[in-house]
Amino acid sequence: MLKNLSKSSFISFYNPQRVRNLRERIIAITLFGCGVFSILVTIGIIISLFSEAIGFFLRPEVNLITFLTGTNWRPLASQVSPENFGVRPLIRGTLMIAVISGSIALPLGLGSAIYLSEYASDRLRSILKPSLELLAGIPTVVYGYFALSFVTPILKVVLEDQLGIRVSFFNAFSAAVVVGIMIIPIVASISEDAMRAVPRSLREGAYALGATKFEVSTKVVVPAALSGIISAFIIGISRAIGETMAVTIAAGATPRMTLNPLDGIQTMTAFIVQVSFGDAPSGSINGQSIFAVGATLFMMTFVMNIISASILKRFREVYE
Amino acid sequence: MEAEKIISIDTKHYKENISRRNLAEKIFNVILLISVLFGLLMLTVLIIDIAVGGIAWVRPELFENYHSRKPENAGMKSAIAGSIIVILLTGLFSFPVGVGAAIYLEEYAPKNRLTDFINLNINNLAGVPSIVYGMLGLVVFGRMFGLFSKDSWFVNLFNIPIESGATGGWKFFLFDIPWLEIHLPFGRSMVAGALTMSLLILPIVIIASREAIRAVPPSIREGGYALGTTKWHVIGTLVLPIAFPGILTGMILSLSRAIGETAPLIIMGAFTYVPFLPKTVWDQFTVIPIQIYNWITLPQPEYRVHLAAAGILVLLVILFLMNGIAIYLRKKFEIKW
Amino acid sequence: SGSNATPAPSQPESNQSEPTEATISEPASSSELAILEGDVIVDGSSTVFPVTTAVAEEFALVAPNVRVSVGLSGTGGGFKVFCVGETDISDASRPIKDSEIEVCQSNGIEYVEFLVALDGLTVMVNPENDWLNEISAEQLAALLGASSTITKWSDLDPSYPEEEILFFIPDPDSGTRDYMTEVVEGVSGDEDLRQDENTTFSSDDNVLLDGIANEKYAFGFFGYAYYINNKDSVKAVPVVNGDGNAVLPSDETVQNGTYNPLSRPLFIYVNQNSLQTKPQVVEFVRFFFGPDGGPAIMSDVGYSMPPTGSYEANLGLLAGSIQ
Amino acid sequence: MNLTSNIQSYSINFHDDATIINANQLNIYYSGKLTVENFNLQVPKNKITALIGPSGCGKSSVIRSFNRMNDIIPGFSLEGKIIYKGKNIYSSREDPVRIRRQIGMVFQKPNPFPKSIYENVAFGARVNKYQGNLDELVESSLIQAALWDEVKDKLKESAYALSGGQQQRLCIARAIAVSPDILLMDEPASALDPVATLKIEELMWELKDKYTIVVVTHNMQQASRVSDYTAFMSLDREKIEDRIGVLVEFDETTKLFTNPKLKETEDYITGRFG
Amino acid sequence: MNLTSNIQSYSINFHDDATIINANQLNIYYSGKLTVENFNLQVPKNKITALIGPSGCGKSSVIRSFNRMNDIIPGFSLEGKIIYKGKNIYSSREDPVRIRRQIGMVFQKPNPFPKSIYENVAFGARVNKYQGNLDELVESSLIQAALWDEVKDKLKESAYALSGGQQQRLCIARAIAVSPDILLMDEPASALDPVATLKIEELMWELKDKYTIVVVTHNMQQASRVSDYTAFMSLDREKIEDRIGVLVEFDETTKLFTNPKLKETEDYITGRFG
Ligand SMILES: Nc1ncnc2c1ncn2[C@@H]1O[C@H](COP(=O)(O)OP(=O)(O)OP(=O)(O)O)[C@@H](O)[C@H]1O
Ligand SMILES: Nc1ncnc2c1ncn2[C@@H]1O[C@H](COP(=O)(O)OP(=O)(O)OP(=O)(O)O)[C@@H](O)[C@H]1O
Ligand SMILES: [Mg+2]
Ligand SMILES: [Mg+2]
Repeated sequence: MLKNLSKSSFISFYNPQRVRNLRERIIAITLFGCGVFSILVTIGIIISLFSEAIGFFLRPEVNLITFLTGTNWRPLASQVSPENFGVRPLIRGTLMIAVISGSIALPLGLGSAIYLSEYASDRLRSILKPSLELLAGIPTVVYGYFALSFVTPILKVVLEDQLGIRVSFFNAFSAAVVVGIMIIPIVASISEDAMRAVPRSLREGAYALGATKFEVSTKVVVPAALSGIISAFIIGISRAIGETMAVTIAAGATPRMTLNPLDGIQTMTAFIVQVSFGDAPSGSINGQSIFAVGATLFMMTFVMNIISASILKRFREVYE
Repeated sequence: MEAEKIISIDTKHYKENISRRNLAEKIFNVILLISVLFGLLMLTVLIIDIAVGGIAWVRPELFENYHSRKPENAGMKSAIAGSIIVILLTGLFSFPVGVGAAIYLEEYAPKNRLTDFINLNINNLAGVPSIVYGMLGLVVFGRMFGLFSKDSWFVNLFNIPIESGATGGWKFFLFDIPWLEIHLPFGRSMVAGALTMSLLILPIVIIASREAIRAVPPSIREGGYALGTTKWHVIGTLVLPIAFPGILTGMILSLSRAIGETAPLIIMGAFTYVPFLPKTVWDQFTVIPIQIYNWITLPQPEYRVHLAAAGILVLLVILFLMNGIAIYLRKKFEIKW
Repeated sequence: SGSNATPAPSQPESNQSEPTEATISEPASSSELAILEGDVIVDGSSTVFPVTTAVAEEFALVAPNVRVSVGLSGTGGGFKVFCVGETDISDASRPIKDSEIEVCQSNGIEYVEFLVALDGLTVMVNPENDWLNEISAEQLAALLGASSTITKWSDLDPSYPEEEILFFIPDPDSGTRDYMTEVVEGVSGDEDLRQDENTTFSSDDNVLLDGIANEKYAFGFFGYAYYINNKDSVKAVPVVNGDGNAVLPSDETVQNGTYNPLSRPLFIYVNQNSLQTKPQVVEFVRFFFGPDGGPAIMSDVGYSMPPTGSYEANLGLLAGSIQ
Repeated sequence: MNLTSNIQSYSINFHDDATIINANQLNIYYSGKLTVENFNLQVPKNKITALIGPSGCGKSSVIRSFNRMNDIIPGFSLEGKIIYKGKNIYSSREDPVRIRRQIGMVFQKPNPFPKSIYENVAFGARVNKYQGNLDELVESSLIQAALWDEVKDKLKESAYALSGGQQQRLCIARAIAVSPDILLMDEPASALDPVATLKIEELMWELKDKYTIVVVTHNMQQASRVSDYTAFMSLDREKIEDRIGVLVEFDETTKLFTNPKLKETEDYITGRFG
Repeated sequence: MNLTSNIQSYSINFHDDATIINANQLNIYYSGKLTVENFNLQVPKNKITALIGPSGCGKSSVIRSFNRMNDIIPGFSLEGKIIYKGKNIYSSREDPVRIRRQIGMVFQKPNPFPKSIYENVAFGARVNKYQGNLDELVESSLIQAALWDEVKDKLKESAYALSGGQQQRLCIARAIAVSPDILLMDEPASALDPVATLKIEELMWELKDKYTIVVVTHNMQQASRVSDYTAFMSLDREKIEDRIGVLVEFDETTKLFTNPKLKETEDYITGRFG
């Protein structure tokens, strides 16, 4: 019954080795091009931001020192002078959003991550995690709208009407709350990945010594996943720093050196959007100022990304 | 002699405190549950808040009409069309490069400095704020560094046939065939918007595709090689077909991020009243989130409260659908190795 | 009649402009309109934006194949693209500035200016504000000028509450603000409006509206259109006009000029070259000033028609510039 | 009782030594699927009992039931009793956390925590609120695990800096530190090289004075070298498709290896299958 | 030659059978680290040669060198020659893709492609542009792999619907379908249950008429049951810390198991270490 497997049927099949190798080679080079493309994107970002930003700093009306140290941001004022170009109010506004949203999202995100990774059953987790991730997928315009139509009115009722604390209609806090809600899933998701990457054998080792689930989670899993968790925190914060529409809509448009989160502020991103409605063409000081701010923003997130990447890399090495 | 040094370990030293530890356990559990529920609660509140304002305004006019000065007539036909076309173009642009880069990094890249740098770079790009991509898009695609203005050295050098016009840019025709027309610079066209969005989602596409490719066990590749198969054949006939559902899932999720993005397109000038459907990809456009933002900024409460909410509902439904499809694909093609 | 701040429409600076198509000067019939095709690209002021879009909406009913897109870049932003020939029409809430004229000239762009509407700049406070019941130009200048030292209501009048004023002022790119600047400059010589920590700028009039509607001690101004749609949430302050009467903005007081000095003209600028080469632009502008255009939509969008006869003059101007 | 032809059942306490764990008619299920059926075993005190058998027959499942480690596996369930110190450890009044302190476990792959050597040994003492001198405890545990001399100068270094064999001994030290009665070891040497394996085997011999040891091993040579008693598990031949693990034979190691009662045992230990 | 005390070197062609693969002074490196040193082996044609030895001694490394499967591992490098059909397969003129078609491989874990049974078997033929009748090829390969009767009615079903043992036989069928000369098998049965293992062993016996088989196994019983020749590898005792794999002894299986020449071989096969 055995049919003969003729080896000769196989002899003729090959395209000549050279042709094949050439094809393999072309494919490899094309793919290499795709891989390197991302570097081009980064170069593109740097050129497009910095070429305009350098033009900005070369202007006689501004200088880098007062830009970085000045506390007044009035780029739209008709008299253009260095003391009107201090970016610190924008940075402070941005950081205020980042700090408040971070202090909401980090504990809640970490708590959610621990719950999902250590406590929830597989089925519950498979429902909870995507639902939570929906939060991250909702357009940020919606969050801005939500801040204005929901969070701020609540703040007004609770703080202003009940406690007599003045709450600006546009305020950093409302915007930060919704940004915080938005980044919970980012923090939760990355932390949870880090915690699930902790080998089960470590958990078993701890259980076998008579540890409770709480002790296993907090004393073994979280420390073991710590660098991943820190990196999740940094990514979440850097997301908050780059967030645009929610803060444009809800945080106000006043570049103000304040520490009161119930005041209106302006973030770097919101400033960029504000000027963009002026469609400032290349060359004008307004147009260039957004690139200077954009470059500052890029540098801030860039540094944070580098830090989180290096932490994450070290973390991965532990278990590989 | 070692044995003498042994100090007896005595069970009596252990005050296990089981009941107190179990209490801590319970409290901790509740705290964790609260933190998960907080997020979900917010999601629910948000959706209810929006649904209450908008559900009655999700009606045929919303899809059939363009924006109107009369709220009862207003719709977002052009924004829906704009979103769909921009998303399709974005997929078209980012898919080949993203998957190509993922294949390169997973299957070809040697372990060296360049590869490390590319990896770092991609992670980094994933964290760049979207508005920065908008600025990149404005300069690179929208204006093209001003290279194509009438008398730029570039235009003179290459003798580019530029036809001045009031279209937000210049165009030249390749071989006189209209569908090959390219407008330089890309200005406020859908092409410019989609290219910008492509760059924005590229790192996510790469990361997701890499995960899908990595999920194909090495044993499958070995099985392929052992039968006398070339590298590209192994990748093309074994790895990619298996990874494809995963890649597609990542692609859809990336696009669902792009469909909600507003800021980069605002920077590029897509905040425009567009009462017509685009004819070509070089037309001006607007997208759903910008239309929503536009309505939020109008004076009449019908726009601000109701139409904006209705628009948000439509956007959310699209998002849920895309997420749903992604989850479905993941489930359907999941392989138990 | 008309406020003194309204400049006469400038004459088109057409030196050559030879008609390229003979048919273009004749109004198109409805059947011709129905088959007319092409793009009309508009950009510019957010204040004029509602007028242009509303006209475009009506125009689409008679010329369904003409594609009118209207951008929103602010008056200044609009001129920046207009003066390099990227747009056919620029919406403006103030006349073109000399610096902008220069740019246009250097790029060989010629244009025609049309007065399309009047806007009553409305001074506004929170509905709970029961102390400010009228305001004079001098008070405006004192409050809003760049050199203003006023931070509390009591600084303006000791009988007012001793609370910080929160200012809500349109963005520098907007004509609304430029117009107020002119008024202030006329009184106190300040060349700019105040800019400090208590001042919120926005190109989004809703931000201003929301701010004033929600802050008891707010003060601000913006276009009549936003006020008329939100009469319940903010309180308009009557302005003492040149005759010494405190007048509230309304369709009537704006159009007949009694609401001064804060009623201002809104314009569109049309590229001369577009008028020569694009029949759809001509037809759109013609429609703008016809009975189904501006007059039909003006009250919907909350502006006032310019003084009687302006639209007829515009049509004449149009006919002149396409000869 | 549903015994099948190739499996023999044994009366309780057939051997002379005192029993410390008495597994009584265990049925083990994963997600409702029967995996080990009718398992009975009396683990003799202060002896080393080896559990051998082909892959997948349920050795790990059984040994992990002895200290309720399987509780953390979703879908696991168990019928029957495991009597330890006169009490059924599966009764609802028993707390698995306490049982696991008393019945320690060492795993196939060394799994030190990513902490210092010292902290690894001290971990169980800390969570269980050890009142004595921690340094002494760590030292004494490491001495017992025959690791002290190798690590005494680098207690603060990461446990990951140790070799695989050292890590495994560290895990044993860690388990000893909470002063358990019993040590369960699931293939403790199968990830180690021959030299490290020998060290672990020697260590087991030394530990059995103070602890009862139950060890799972794939390696029959190891079982015969190291254990006093051997339990041989296999799949139920009658229902081979269901892959149900059963205890085939339990006896003193020397007897089981030289003179097995059942043909199946003989086949396995002589390598005729498996 | 740098031979150490516990390793004996063998002259080429010490056995009577025709040699099909001749590995000559192989040194294998991973990322520059020497892993297998001075390995010499003549694989006899149409016989089954078993490769045994403790974990990590380099069995997989060696067998994977025989068809250049290691080429795809980054950091792998090799010194020495492997002569097959009179040519060194590592010479730059040889195409690894063709060599792998001629020298097939079966892996430890069954690795069918997530395709239908039919497509699994047909895969190699398709990519190699087989000119004959594909249906016949699939049928004949499955028959040789002793799987045809079990799957002939469900050729279009997913290969994953098969049991582990069936999957492994499918992988053998898949390897046979490209008509190789040699089949390399790296622990082909170690992930399978005893029954499936027996089937694979029987299959190997049947296949050796047509193919030369080299099989790595952990299981000495399996080696003694199934192979004609056995090569025993171990770690170089002199440099134990470096963990360098070496060939210790190579002989006819019966001889090696009954009468090993070296003490180390004897220790290993009697279970005294490993
Ligand atoms: N967590 C689990 N969920 C479902 N089934 C499981 C689980 N753990 C083990 N099993 C199944 O139970 C059976 C017995 O597994 P177990 O690990 O106890 O065997 P073993 O004898 O220890 O095998 P090995 O020698 O390979 O370690 C196997 O069929 C296995 O697939
Ligand atoms: N891809 C690789 N990169 C680096 N080192 C490797 C690689 N593969 C194997 N090694 C090392 O080479 C040595 C020999 O490994 P190999 O897998 O060949 O041994 P083996 O005898 O097959 O072991 P086992 O019986 O466990 O399969 C080991 O020390 C291993 O760590
Ligand atoms: Mg096991
Ligand atoms: Mg191996």
